[in-house]
Amino acid sequence: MSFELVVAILIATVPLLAIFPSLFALTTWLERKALARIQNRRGPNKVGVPCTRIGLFGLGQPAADGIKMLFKEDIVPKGADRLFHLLAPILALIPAMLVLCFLPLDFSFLAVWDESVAKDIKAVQGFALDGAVIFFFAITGINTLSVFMAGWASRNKYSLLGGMRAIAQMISYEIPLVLSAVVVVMMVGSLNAKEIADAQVGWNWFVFTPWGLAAFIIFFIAALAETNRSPFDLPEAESELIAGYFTEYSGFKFALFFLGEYISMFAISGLAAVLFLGGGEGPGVAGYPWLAVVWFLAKIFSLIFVMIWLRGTLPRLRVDQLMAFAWKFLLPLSILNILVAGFAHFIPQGNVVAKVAVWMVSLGILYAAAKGLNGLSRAEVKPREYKYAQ
Amino acid sequence: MSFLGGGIFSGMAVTLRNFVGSYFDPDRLTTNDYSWRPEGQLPQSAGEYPREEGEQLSDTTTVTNYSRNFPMLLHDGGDNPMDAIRCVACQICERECPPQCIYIEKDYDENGKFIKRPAVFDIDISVCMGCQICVEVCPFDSIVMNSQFELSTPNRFDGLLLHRGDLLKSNDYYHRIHPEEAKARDQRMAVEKAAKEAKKKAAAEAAKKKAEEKARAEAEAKAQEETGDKEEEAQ
Amino acid sequence: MVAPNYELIAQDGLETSLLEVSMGPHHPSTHGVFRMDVKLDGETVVDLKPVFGYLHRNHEKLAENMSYLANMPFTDRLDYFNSMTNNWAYALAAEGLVEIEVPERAEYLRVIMAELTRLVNHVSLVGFFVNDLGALGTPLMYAFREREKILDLFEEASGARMMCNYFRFGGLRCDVPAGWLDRAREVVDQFPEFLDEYEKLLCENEIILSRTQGIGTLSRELAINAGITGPMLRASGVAYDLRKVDAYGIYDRFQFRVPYGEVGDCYDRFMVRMLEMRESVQILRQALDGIPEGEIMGKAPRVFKPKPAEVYGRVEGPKGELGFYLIADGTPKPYRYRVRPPSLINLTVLRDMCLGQKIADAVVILGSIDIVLGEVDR
Amino acid sequence: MSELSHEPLLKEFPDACWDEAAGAVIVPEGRARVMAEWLLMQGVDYCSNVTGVDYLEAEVKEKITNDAGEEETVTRTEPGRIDVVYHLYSMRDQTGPLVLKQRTGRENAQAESLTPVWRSCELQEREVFDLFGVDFKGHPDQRRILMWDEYEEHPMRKDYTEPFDYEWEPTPHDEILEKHKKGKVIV
Repeated sequence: MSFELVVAILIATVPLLAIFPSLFALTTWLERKALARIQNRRGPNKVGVPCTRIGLFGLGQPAADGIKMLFKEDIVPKGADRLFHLLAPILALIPAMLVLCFLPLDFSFLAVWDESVAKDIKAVQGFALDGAVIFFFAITGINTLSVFMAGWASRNKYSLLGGMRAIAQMISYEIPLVLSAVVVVMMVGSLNAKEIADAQVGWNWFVFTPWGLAAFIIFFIAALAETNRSPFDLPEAESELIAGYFTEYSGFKFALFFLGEYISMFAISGLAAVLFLGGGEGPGVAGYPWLAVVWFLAKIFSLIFVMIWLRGTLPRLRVDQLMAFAWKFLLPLSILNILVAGFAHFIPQGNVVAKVAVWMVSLGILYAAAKGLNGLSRAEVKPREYKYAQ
Repeated sequence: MSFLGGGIFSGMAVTLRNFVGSYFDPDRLTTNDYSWRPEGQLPQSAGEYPREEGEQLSDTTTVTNYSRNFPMLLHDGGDNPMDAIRCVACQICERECPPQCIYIEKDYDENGKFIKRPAVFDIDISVCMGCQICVEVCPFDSIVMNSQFELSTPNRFDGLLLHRGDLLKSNDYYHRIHPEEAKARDQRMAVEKAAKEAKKKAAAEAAKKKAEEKARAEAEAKAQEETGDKEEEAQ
Repeated sequence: MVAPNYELIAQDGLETSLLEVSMGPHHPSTHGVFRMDVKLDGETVVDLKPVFGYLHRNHEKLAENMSYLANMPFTDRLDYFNSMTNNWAYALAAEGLVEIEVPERAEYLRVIMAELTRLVNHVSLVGFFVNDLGALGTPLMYAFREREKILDLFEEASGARMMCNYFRFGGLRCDVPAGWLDRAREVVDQFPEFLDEYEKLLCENEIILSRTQGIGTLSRELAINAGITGPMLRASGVAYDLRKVDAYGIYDRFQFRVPYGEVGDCYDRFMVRMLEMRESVQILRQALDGIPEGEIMGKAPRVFKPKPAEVYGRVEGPKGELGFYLIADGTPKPYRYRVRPPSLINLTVLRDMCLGQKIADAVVILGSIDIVLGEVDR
Repeated sequence: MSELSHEPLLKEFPDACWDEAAGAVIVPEGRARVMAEWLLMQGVDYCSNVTGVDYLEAEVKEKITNDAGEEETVTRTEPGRIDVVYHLYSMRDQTGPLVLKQRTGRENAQAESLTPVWRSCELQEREVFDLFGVDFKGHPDQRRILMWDEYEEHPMRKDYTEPFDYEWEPTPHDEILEKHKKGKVIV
């Protein structure tokens, strides 16, 4: 192994390992701040530079939280399975970190001194792998296991219920998630993340096509469920299961769970950005390659902000409703979307009229299907009129 | 289940409006930030928190003019507050206090004669619930509610037992923390005092009148007696 | 009474057993130290046993060893969200023992305070309820934002925000400060705007609709028989409101309507409270318009020492019928003092409503009953 | 709200008597359930309040006119008793209240449960059982409700004395209590 190759590997991996955990800290701050402002509170605003009264908008809060977590007592319940109790948070973190390498973050611009190193970087980066998308889904599947390990090993009924819910939920939502990604793979004809991103150069983002839009919405909803975000945060449902599968975790193990959860949020938002939002595509990228990283992170963060916003607005679904939503609504709709995408692909879209017609027809079919499925999958609920007695 | 409906989006519009609004409209904010405001913008100079160890309870820590916290004893000025203390140790408040947190002992001079003031007046604020019943039952307007809230102490037993010295506050202080209430109370006390004095005066006059009448009657009787005697003598 | 005959899934070679979960006394959504012993089959509630008494302090025994007046501050602590209506119920009962004429201004102020309390209670209940549904506290924070304004009013009038101790036998402890009525009007006038926002956020949200409709249905007959009162009874379709029926105080002078539901599920209970807030605003407007000047304290005896008698006074508290049963024996202390706690009696039907529902629904149903453990356990 | 008259009840059940001072109908022993069912049929559908009242054995002085036509004061011992009081309303007719009282002795206190008639008695009768020690016949689920199951006494009885406080710790408050115990009057 030549020295250049080692440098290339380091440049390809170290920024990933540095950026995302620090972005995790920033995101916890962002989430707390945004939720606080949604709820008309101030959020963290005291913790800044230590020993002074400089608040820095509370940016020191994640560091303070981290230090607190490190020093907290690590409690393992009596009768818990100590080994699996320890392994679960680690197992939650590893796949989340692994899938980060499939995000098309091209760091070759860092190697300004040597063209060959830049070429090597491009060669070793994970997204250059031909089966990147499949690999992504394969590895995120491991997350389920860690959740169940945590739920089982804690020897707590709430944890067990949380673990049970998590398995059912994650397995169910994996299917619409994959099926909505299949549409893009079908269109591009490749599983390579880089090629998918390149296919959308020049504002040809897939979200601007009718099937792409539908697939993006399905993908986003399923991604919320995959990462246990509100309104699908049933495994950790605070109001009935206290904290779900990590009820019995404290200290740094708890922090690892958190870290894993946030990093898989980044990963799945990153995949959404690659599949539907053009990856690192954006104005000025052609001139300055580093802008691609900035644009990509900006897209991830806007998706994460929408997640936070949803979390601040919506209550939680119930278990049966959640499963019905996945199997009776999202799954048929995503299968139908594949068909629609296939037809739309073969209709020539030379002029504006044809484009509009394709839009109208595809969205019409999808909407009608959604409406019908909606009627099938649940009892009719609607606001009621109330009477008054004098 | 589906998202096919405007309900979720209208809800998201509401939260977005609140998100943006909280930066521009301070009325929206639920919480008030007291401790980081520059000096002078506080409601009324709230004590620095946390206090230095051993520091006395800060004196004027008032949230609003109306809030009440624990009772205090009033005195009417003077260098030696014990001379002008209003409390006469009648122990009505001690009896009426619902959680029974007041502890009074009467004061006696060296001859064992009761002087109208408390020797011991303790309030256990770990028990006191700030209900203001003692203020209502006091016939001498000597106990009123304080609004000092910085009472944290490292000693939970003796530190929370307020003694006479801690409780004694001047009437000026009362005017400073509860201006409206103090003014009304002073007016009422003045009216009552005037009425009392008028009554006293009337009583004194009545007594005087009675005495005069008595004297006159006696004089008349005496005169009659004398005349009788004279008549007897004459006979 | 008897649990529905719930067949366990016991097929050949597949045996399942019930999971017993003791929810509480320390649990995020039991609204205090309340425990539910729940038996679950998967996620479905098969049996539920409420366990009370963690906050029991024998309030009634305390009151029997205390003078009538000294007991007033303890009524604040029953249902610590609604100290004003608790005070009123106690004052109403005690005024039944000794004939005291309550002055006009005091009656108006009592109505104003009670209706403001109702706003405080309902608005925060809805927040807690949506929290139980799984929202992250956003509706609750909006509710607390408005509640704060009303608590500021209470503080100005009585000196305390929650433990007001404001009512007295025959009137009120003190008059409201100058300008209070204007400030109150400002708060009341702003309130409908907030309600609009709140309804937009909650009432048409599909998730809330499907989580609450058809959940925890309480029939009209059972509601009456089980002595359910307050918004919960009205949600089941009985328009029984003591403000109309008893017309205590001066409630017969105000124009207001009583909303009632038809199904009696969680959604009805939630909506009836939302609609009641609008009616409370109506009453408040009329009361603030009509309030006269004058005394606030009637001719009450300085030492409250009623003749031997028995009296039962009740008001329409925000949670239901709050009653005080007093037996006087001619001493300054009540011989018997009894609180009829609406929160406790509304819990009678908790089990009936929860059986066969999911565990997540059990939490929602408990939230829709609106209990405060200070009153349940007393 | 208009009054709910007790006259029809007394007419139907002649052995029930009317206590004018308390404004309550005293239920004859063993007839409570029947009366309650009859009342439910008459539309008294809502039992608002159930509670117990404990009366200790008391010496009552009363003036009577003896056979000779002279007034004299007789001291009579009234036996202790526990009343179980029911406040009934009618939601159908919007009338009320009607007060029923079941009387029982302090030893082996027993009463008939009205829970099968009005569900609202369920928790309240449990409370009376817990705090007064009245045994309700026919109650479907009679357990302690507020005190813990192992508790043996009935705290709302008038002769209840507090047990030794095993959680005692020295606070300034105890001195105050001590002083009160030494003969200071607690009103």
